[in-house]
Amino acid sequence: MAELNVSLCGISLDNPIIPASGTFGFGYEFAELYDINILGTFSFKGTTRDPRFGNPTPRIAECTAGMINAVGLQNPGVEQVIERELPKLKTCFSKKVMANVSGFSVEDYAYAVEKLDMCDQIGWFEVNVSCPNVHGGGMSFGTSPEAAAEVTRAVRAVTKKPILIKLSPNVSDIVSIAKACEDAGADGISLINTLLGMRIDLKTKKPVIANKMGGFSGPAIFPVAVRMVYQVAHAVNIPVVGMGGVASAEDVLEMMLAGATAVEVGAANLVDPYACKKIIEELPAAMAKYGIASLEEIIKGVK
Amino acid sequence: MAELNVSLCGISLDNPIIPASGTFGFGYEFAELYDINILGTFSFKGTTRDPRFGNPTPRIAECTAGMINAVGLQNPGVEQVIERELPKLKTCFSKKVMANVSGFSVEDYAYAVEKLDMCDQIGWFEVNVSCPNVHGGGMSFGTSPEAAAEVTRAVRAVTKKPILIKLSPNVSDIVSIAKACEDAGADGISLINTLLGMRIDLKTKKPVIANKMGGFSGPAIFPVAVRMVYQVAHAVNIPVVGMGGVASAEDVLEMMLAGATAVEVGAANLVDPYACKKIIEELPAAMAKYGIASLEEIIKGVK
Amino acid sequence: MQQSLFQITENTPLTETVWRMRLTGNTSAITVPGQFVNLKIGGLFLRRPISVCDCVGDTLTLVYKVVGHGTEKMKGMQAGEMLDILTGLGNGYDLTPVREHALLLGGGVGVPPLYMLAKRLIAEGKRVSVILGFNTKAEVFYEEEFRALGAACVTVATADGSYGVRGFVTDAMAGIDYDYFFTCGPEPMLRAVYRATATEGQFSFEERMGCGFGACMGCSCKTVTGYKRICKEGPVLKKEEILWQN
Amino acid sequence: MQQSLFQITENTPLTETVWRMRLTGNTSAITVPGQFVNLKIGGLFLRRPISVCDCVGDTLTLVYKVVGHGTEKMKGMQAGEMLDILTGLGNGYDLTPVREHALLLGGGVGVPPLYMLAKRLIAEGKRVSVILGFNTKAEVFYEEEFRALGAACVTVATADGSYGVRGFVTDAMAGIDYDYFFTCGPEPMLRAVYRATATEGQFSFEERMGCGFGACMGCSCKTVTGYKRICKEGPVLKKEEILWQN
Repeated sequence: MAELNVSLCGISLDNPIIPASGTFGFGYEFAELYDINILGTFSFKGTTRDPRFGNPTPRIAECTAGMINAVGLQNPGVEQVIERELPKLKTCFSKKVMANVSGFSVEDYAYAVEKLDMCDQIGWFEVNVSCPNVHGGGMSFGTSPEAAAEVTRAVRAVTKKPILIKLSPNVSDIVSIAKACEDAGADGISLINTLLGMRIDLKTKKPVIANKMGGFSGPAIFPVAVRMVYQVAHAVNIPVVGMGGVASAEDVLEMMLAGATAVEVGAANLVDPYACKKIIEELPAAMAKYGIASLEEIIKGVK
Repeated sequence: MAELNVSLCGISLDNPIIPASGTFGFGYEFAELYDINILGTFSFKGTTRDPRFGNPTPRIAECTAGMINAVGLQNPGVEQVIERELPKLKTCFSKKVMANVSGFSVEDYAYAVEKLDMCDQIGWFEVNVSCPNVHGGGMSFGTSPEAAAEVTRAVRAVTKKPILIKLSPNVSDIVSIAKACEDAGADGISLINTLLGMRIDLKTKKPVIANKMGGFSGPAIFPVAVRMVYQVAHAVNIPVVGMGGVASAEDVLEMMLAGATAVEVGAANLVDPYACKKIIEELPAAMAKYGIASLEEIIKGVK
Repeated sequence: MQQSLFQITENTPLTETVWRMRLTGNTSAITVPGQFVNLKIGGLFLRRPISVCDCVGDTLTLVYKVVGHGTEKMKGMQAGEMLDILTGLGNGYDLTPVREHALLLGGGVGVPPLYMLAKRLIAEGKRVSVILGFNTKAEVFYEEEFRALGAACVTVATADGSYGVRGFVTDAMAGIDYDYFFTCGPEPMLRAVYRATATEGQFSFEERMGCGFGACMGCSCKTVTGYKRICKEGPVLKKEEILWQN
Repeated sequence: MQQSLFQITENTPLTETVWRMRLTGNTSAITVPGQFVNLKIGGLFLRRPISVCDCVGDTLTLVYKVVGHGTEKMKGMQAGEMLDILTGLGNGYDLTPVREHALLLGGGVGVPPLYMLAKRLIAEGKRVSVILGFNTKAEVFYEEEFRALGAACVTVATADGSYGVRGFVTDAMAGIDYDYFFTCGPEPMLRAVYRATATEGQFSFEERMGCGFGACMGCSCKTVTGYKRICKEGPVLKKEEILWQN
C-alpha cells in the first residue's frame, strides 16, 4: 500500500499535492468539479492588503510547453477574502488551507498576514516575495537576501502559524536568499515562482501582453525548478515546497527526490481542471513503477 | 525581394543566422551536409587556453521542449584550434567566423583571444563569461558586473576585432551586467547562454547527468531569451545577438523585433543538422507573411 | 463545465479563412446560446476557446476563423480525430428580456454564436432580425442558414459594399423595430453597436484567455458591477454593465 | 549521414520488452554493420539512437528494447506511420581484420547490430560463431535468425540458467578457436569480454547522446588515441584503444 502522506511544517498532509496560488482561486469553484478534500491542501489566490484588479489585458500569452501571465495579483483584498471567500471555502473544504500573501511594502505583508492569522482555516502562510518593492526602487523583494529577510521578519512577528517564503527564480543566487529567509524565521521555502518572460506578436509587432513581460510557467520551466529545489533543499534545514512545471505523478516524484516535501501544481490546472485529481490518482502506480513505498522516504533522496 | 542582410559590429552578414557555439563544431563537418557559406557566420566551439575533455559522461539529458548539456567546454585548446581546426575550416568557409572563447581566469581569456587575434579568418570574438571563476570562489564571471567588466577589459586590451560578451541568464539583473560590459569596451552583447537546470532519473534516483546540473536550452527557454534580449537591447547602445530556443524563421523575427541584430541557433542544430539552412530558406516567406521587407528595419521594432 | 472527448465528423471551409467543424460527444453541459468550448490541441499548451455555433443532440457545431497557430492546426484536422474539449463554458446569452422582437448583430467571427441564439429565440416564438457584417463579399457566411431558421429579416452589410448594404452592421439598422438586441463581434463593432442602439441588449466579448473556466483571472475586465471574468461571468455582458476602457 | 522519411511497415514484439520495427526508405547512407540511426519521435526533443539490426535494399530493420519514454512511444507506432530518421551514423564495425573465424558476443539489446555483421562476414566467406547473452529464457530473441544466416555455431547463455549455458557470454567461450571478435552489450559485459578475450577485437559502446552526428560533444569518451565521440568516431572502438574509466 503506497504511503502518500507527508508532514509539512508539523501539519500532516494526506498527500503532497497542492494546487498553486493563482490557479485554483479560493477553491470552491473547483469543488463543483470534484471533492477538493482529496488534495493535500491548496494555496489560495495571492491576497493583498487592498483589492486589486491587476494589470491591463491581454495578460496571457501562449509559449512552447508553457504560458506567460501578467495577471498582476487580481484579488478582492484581505477583508473580502476573510468575509466572503473563506466562508465559501469552509462549506466544501475541511482541511487547513495555505494562505498566499503578497505586498508592495513590508507593512503590506504584515498587515495582510496579521488579519488572516485569526482565521482558523489557515494552516500555513505562503509569502510571495516576487512583488516589486515600491519603497525599494521597484526591485522585487525576492531578488535580495536582505529584503526577503525583512519581509520574513515582519510576518514572523505577527503570526505563529508556519510561514513559507515563496521565492523568485529570477536571481543569481537562490541559495543565499533561501538561507536569509531561514535565518529570519521562515518555517519553509516554496519555489519556484514564475520565470520572467516575454512574447511578441509578429502580426502587431507588439508584445503579446499589455504589460510587455510576465511570469512564464508550465512544463518548460521544470528543469530550472528541479535544479533550484535541489540547491535550496540541500542548503537549508527547513522544508521546501517544490513547484514549477509539474504536470504528472512522475514530475512529483522527481521534485521530491530533488528535495521537495510537498509539490505545488500550477499551470497544469489551467489546461486540465482535473490535473491535481489525476496526479493524486496516478501517484500509487507511479510509485510502484519506481519501487517507492513511501513518499516521505524519497524526500531529498538525491544527494 | 526580401532584404536579409544585416551589419554586425561593422561586418556585413548576408543574413542574421548564426549557428551557436557548441552546436556546430568548427564548421567543416557541417560542410559535408551543405554549403555553410549560406550562413551569416557561425560561432565556433568554445575554445580555452588549454585542451579540455570537459565533464564526465553522461552529460546530456532530455527535457520537455529542450535538453540539458554539461559538456564542459570540451575543445582541443587554442593552439590546436589555430593549427588544425581553422585551416580545415578555411577549405570550406570563406566568410569571417565568430571565435567563441572561454576561460577560468581573466588571464585565460586574454591569452586565448591574443593568440586567436592573429587569425584573419576571425571576424568577431564572442566571449563566454558563464564559466566559473576559479580565483573568484567559483562563481561565474557572468553573475557580477565587475567580473564581467574585468574580462571585457582584459580581452579589449589584446584585440581590435569586435568583441561580443556572451551573458548568462542566471542572474538577477541582466541589464546591469550588459551595461558594465558596454562600459568596459564591448562592441556587442550576445545572450542568452543556457539556463542552469537539472533532471533526475526516477529509475536510478540519481541526477541524469554525471555533473548533476547543466545548461538547459531549446524552445522551452525562448520566452526568457526574448525578454532578456528586449531588456538589454533597450538599455545599451551596442548591438545584441539574440539566442535561446530559436527554432524557426518566425522565432528569428521575434528575436529581432525584441532587439537582436543577429540571431544564433543552438539546440535546434542538434535535432536537425539542416536547421539553419531551413531557417534561412524560410525567412523570405515568413517576412512576406508579416509584411517585413528588410530585416535591418525590424531590429528593436518593439518599443 | 464538462471535460470529454469529441469525435470530429466534418471539417470544411465556408470561406477562405472561416471553417466549420462538427463533432459528436457529450454536449450535456451546453445549455444556452453564447457559451463557448475550450479545445486541447496537440502541440499547444493552452486550450483554444471557440464559441458554440450550434448544438443539437450530441452534435456540436463550431465555426472558426483561421487566425493563428491553434486555428491553423484545427483546419488540418480530419473527420474521425478525437479532441479533448471542455464544454459549457461562459454564461451565455439571457433570452428572457426579449419581449417580441430581437435584433441580432454579428460581425465576422462574431456571427456563429448568434446562430444558436436565433434558433432558440424563434423556437420561443420571438421575432428575430439579423444583421451580419463582413469586410467583403468573399467573407460572407451563414446568411442562408439564418434565413432557413425563419428569421424575419436577414441583412448583410459589407464594409466595401461588395454585397448587401455598404457599411457596418450599424448602417443596416434603420427601420427595425426591435425591443432588445444581442451582439457579438470585434470590439470596434461592439462600441458602434453600443452607441447606435436605443434599447437594452447584451454584448459578447473576446479576451485572450488562460484557462477558460475562471481559475487564472487572465481575462478579467472592469464592469459597472465590479470585476468580471470574461470566461466565467462573461463572455456576455449586459449593456448597462459595460465600462469601456479607452 | 542522410536525413529522410521512412515509412513503418512492421512493428511487432519479439519478447515482452524487445520489439522489431521494419521501415522502408532511403537506406543509402547505411554502409557497414554496427552503425546506428537517430529517430525523431513526436513530443520528444532529442532524437533517439537505435542500432541497425539489418538493412536490405530499402528495408531497414531495428530491434529495440522498451526502456524509456522514447522507446515507449516507438512501441505504440503503427505500420504506415512516417518517421524522420538520420541514417548512416557512427563508424560501424571494420570487418577487415578477420582472418578466418570471427566470434560475435552480444548481450541483450547489444545483439541486434551483430546480426547484420554476421550476415556480412558470412557473405565474405568467414566462419562466424555467435554467443548471445540474456538474463533469462523469456528474454531470448534472434537465436533462430542467427542460425538461419549459417553461423557455424550459435550459443545462448542465460544468467539464471533457464536456457542454454548458465552464466554470461564469457562463460560460453570455451573451445571456440576464433581469430578476431566483435562485441556489443552493456558495459559490465564489455568489460568481462575485454578480460576474457585473447585476440584483438572491436567493442560497440553506448552513451547518452545529444545529436548523434558529432556536433554537441555530449557522448565523448577518452581513448588511448585521444578523445572520441561515441556517435562519430564510435560507437565501435578497437580493443587496443579502450581506456576504461573506473
